[in-house]
Amino acid sequence: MNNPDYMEAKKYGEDISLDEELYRNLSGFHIKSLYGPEDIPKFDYGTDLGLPGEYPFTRGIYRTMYRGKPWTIRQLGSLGSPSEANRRIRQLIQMGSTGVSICLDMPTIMGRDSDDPMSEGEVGSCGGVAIDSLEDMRNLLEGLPLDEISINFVSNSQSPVILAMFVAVAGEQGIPLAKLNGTMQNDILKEYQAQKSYYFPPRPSMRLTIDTLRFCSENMPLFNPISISGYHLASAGATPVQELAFTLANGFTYIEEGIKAGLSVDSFAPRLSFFFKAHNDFFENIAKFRAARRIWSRTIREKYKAEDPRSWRFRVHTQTSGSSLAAQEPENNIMRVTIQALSAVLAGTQSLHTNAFDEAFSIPTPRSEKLALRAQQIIARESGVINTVDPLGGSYYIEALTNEMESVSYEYFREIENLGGVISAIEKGFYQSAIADSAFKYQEEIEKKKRIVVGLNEFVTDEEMDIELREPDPEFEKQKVADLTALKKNRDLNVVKTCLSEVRQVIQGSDNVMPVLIKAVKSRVTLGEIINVMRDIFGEFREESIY
Amino acid sequence: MAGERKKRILIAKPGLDGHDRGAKVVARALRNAGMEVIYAGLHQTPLQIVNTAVDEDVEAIGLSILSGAHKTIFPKVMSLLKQKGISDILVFGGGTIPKKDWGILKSIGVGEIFPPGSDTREIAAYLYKVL
Amino acid sequence: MKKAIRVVIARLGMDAHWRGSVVVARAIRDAGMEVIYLGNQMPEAIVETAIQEDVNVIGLSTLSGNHLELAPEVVRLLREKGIRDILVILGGTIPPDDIPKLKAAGIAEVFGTGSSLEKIVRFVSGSD
Amino acid sequence: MSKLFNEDVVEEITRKGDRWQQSTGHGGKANDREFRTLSGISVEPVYTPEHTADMDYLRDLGFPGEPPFVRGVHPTMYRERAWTMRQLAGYGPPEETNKRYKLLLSEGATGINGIFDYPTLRGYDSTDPLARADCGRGGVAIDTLEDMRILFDGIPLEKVSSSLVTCQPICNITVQSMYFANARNRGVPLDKLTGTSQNDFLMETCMATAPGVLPPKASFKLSCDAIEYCTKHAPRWNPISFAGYNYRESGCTADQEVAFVIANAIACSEEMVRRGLDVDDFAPRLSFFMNGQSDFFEEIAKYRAARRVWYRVMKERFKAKNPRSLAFRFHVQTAGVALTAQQPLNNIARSAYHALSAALGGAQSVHIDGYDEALCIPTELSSITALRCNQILQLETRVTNTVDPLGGSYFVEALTSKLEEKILMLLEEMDGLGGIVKATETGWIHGKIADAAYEYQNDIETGKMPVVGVNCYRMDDEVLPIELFEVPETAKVQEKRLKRIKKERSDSEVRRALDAISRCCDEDGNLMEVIVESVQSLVTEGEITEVLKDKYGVWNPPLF
Repeated sequence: MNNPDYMEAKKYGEDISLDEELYRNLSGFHIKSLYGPEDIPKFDYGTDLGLPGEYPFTRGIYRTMYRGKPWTIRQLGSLGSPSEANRRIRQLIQMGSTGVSICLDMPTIMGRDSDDPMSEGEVGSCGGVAIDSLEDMRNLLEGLPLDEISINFVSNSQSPVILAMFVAVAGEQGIPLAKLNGTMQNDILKEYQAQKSYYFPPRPSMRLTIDTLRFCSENMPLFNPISISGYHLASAGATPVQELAFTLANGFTYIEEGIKAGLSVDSFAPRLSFFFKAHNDFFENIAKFRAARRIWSRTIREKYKAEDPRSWRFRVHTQTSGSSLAAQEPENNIMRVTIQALSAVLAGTQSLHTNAFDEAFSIPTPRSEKLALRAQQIIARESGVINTVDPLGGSYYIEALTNEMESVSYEYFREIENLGGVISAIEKGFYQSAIADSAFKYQEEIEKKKRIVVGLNEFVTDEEMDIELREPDPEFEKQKVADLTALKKNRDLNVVKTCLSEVRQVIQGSDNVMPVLIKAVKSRVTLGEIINVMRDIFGEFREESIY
Repeated sequence: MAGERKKRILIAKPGLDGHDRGAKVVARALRNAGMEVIYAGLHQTPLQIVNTAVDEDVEAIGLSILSGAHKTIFPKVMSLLKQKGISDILVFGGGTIPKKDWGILKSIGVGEIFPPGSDTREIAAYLYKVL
Repeated sequence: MKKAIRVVIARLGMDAHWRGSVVVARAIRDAGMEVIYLGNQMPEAIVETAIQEDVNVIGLSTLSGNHLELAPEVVRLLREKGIRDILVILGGTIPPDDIPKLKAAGIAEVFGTGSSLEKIVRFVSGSD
Repeated sequence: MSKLFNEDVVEEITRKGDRWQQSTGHGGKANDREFRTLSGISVEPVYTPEHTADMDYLRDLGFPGEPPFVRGVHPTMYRERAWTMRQLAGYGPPEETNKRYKLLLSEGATGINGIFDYPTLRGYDSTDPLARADCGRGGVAIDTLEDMRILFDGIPLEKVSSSLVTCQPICNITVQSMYFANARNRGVPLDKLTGTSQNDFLMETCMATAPGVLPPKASFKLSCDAIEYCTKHAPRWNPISFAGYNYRESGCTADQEVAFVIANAIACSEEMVRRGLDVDDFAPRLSFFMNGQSDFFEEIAKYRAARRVWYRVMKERFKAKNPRSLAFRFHVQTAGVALTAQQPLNNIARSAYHALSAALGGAQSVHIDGYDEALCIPTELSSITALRCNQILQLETRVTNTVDPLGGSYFVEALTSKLEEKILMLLEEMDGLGGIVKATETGWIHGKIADAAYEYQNDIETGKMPVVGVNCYRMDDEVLPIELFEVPETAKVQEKRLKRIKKERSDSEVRRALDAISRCCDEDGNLMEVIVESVQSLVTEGEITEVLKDKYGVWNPPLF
């Protein structure tokens, strides 16, 4: 079939390159004006797409997808103090949220107690919950049906301790470990690559991750011990195809490390889940998910020899792009979020978080959070897009884009392999420079108007909208520090000492760290105390600055 | 301008969070605009930042803060500079800093604040103008 | 045998949207009541028809925004003629703030966008 | 032959699909509801090449800008020119609306979409006793040529494309004539004017129906007069926009929407041919106004199917040769009826994806509803937000990068063919009834639409059709924080102006103008030819209407 080349695009003004850039997607792929059968020349339905719920899962990981069960609506439910967060979570559940994500405050993320000098001014920051001790976890989860509602802890470097606390509270509530639902983000690799909330060097961190993986695969079959996150890579500047390739490469690394540690691939692969960002580029975003499913299933099956079909499934949580929201004319963000959410749904996500429209400049209000939730409900209930699986399957554009996403990913895999794998690539600064390059290029494109953000660099209005922050409340910080001081006074110091020396011992050895951590948190040892012991032994990681 | 020493700027990311995208983009943009940029990286304490500024003999310090701790960190940096008797280093900021706080920061001597969405060319132009 | 409830349905003034009024008229008819469908009319004509046809209920519909002017007028004209046993109800695009004003003017009930037929029928048939 | 898959492949996929289907079941484990589109088409759990096996690429899809135009009416579509962003604007007296036009144009709107108040649409003057409560509501009030002058004051008529939402021929014949007369007075030749007038006889007889409207035949004649006039004098003006939007708002289904606009266009084309015009002279200027309803994929398939059907109709029935005659061009407005008064900001999310479906369906222009539409006339904030939605779609989502991005999707292609089949069936049925004018006279169309509207409402009430905030996820303690729009004083302004005009104009000129119209009716001439001249005498719209109703009589639509 002859394909007319319609690339005779109109030239605007003096900046001719502008026009070509317009026809690239966020990953920089050149987009043709028309896609037809000739753009998927070697297309083989059975091999490339197959049927939903079947290998290679391109069309979706479940047979009937949303016809059988809608995606999980998972909104963020954290706020300052653990008991406030608890109230917020209950509200979200009442409004129809079926899962909740919990963020931590900066000190907790950095493994510091609220009374640590480094924590000053940041307790309860960024809308996160401050978790020092088991007491806090107990308040956070009080009365929540942990075996029904799916809780996602946005927790990384400190995950072994948070997991230990979660396990301990579930035990207090009488819920068997085997019934515990939920997810621990626990993705340390992307911390070094993008999010930068690491403390130990990559290799010891990986060992802790594998400990949690092993513990969960042995005791908590319904729990997702790692949510391999591309979202943060994308937020730091990675393009969609980098997000795809780097995230999958991280996933393969966890698989390899797990296998190296003696776990059978089918014992933990089914519980690995992923976390993607829904970008502004509608179709590129959809292609990213489809490519991810195909690459994951093929690699896990063929390279890592997994036999359980559940290991082949790429399960993913999605969040709309916070960084695409504008502080100018914030109502416009409802629209952005809706389109991004729709693309995630057409892409077959398993759960979805929609951002609040006022998030770019203020603390989301209950009303704006409700609206964000409603956008999902409208897509689910009104738009009819859930009626059939992978509605875009077969579209020449989508299939060609999916193929290109896949092949560019393989180029990245090769590049990472040549650097000696993901951890070596981190140590060599590969991700830092790749992501910094993309971030800088994006900024340049915005400034040269090669990329448009309505209200920011086009159709700019004078509307003044001040940023409002979830500012840490100094009173809350004082209270939290006082509570912690009281807790530290009222516990058996000898028991604490014993626990900490047990932690030290197990860290120096090679046994799984989880049992001693569970014991320690039950004895009111704090998160900061445990992490400090680990810091002592593992040392701290400092990255070389590349920009 | 030939022969004139390049402007030396320290870019730092104080506080605990790791959102260094903005700081890095600005660092690169300033470098491309012909300045000497020292990027101090993540998780710097005010004392570390001020020491680096002195050691590296910079003319300006740019602090990127997204955690909401700006009202703690800027005053600390300013008072440390004062303690060391340094008055000729310009301090400017970026990140999520509400406009309502700008007045407070400027009153303690902070030069300019660049909110999200700022054009990096504006930042460079500002520095060339002020320094 | 009890006489069927008679209802006149009219669109107030010049409002062009008939979907709501026709759907409601059908639902009322399907519920066993008698419906006289008037189309667009001004208050005088609506009241006149209502009296001639000996109806129990006047159902008004408008989406154009003329409700504050015309709906109370229907009630006023009825009262002027000494009629108090004809119920006047109103449906359409009605800003919430206007509802108390309309009720104060004698409109028995206001059914805004999104009201269910079942609710309207129940109200009209008097079983509410 | 350009079959997409060879038979062996399809056979194998079908076999696998059957096995998959058996092991999967119906696909509604969690609930046993049926999976149907908004218009009631049954949807399969998965679509594969099996469902498009009969498709022939060149015959059924082709290339954009080429027959059968399914992939789009232009070769490069939005890469070359993005769809026009039209935002409806109109309220109060003309001086107020003039301000809103200027605001929207300065904010980046690329065309004007003027709406008129209820009295104007009905052909009444603002001072008519029937008009007193509706003057300035729902649109701008226009009584005489002077109002038209004020409405477009300071707006470059030769540059801005104007869409006059005149709805019904009774209004259009006068208002469009005023627009043209005003252009001439400003020295803009008619052949420089670009724009559209709505002018759809079904609007008068089936949609915006009131007792005592013009009978279908007369209304249809007025509509055809404007088409003929524009073909001869204003070749860049689209003299009719078949108002599928309003059919759909009134309740009909997606396939009915398309079938009714096309049947209407067939009737107009037959009449034009009868009047001696060449199909390729008028058909390129027939345009369509469609509704962006809430079933995302059905809407996309609807637009694609409409292009395929229109191509075949123009090719086969009218032997059109000009590609522009064969290409179905359309404007979309997002569905007002799908918006809710409850939790109004939710409507931004709704309109957002309604508009996206229009873009993916290849619309030529798109209007996005204000989120407060179910509560009041859009405020400034809601109109700007709606415009921004359009801009974000064009500039940020990058769905404009390639033409017909969904082309080839098994689901979209299968749904397109299914809709085509249903549309053709309806067209055949209407042919059997003697065409759309007859089908209107007998009330057949009214019945179809009312049935569908009733079913739609019942589906909402039984919960079969979920509407967030209405029959699910309701909030009991909802406060409506949005600021509502207040219509500015209109009746007094218009009354004052009209009084002055009536005092100042020449009674004998008015008499002569009205006589000319009356004579033209008697002689069955083209009324627009006469009215474009008549309005110069400052004769009012109401006065013209009176003559027309006197000559053609009135009709009560069989609505209920």
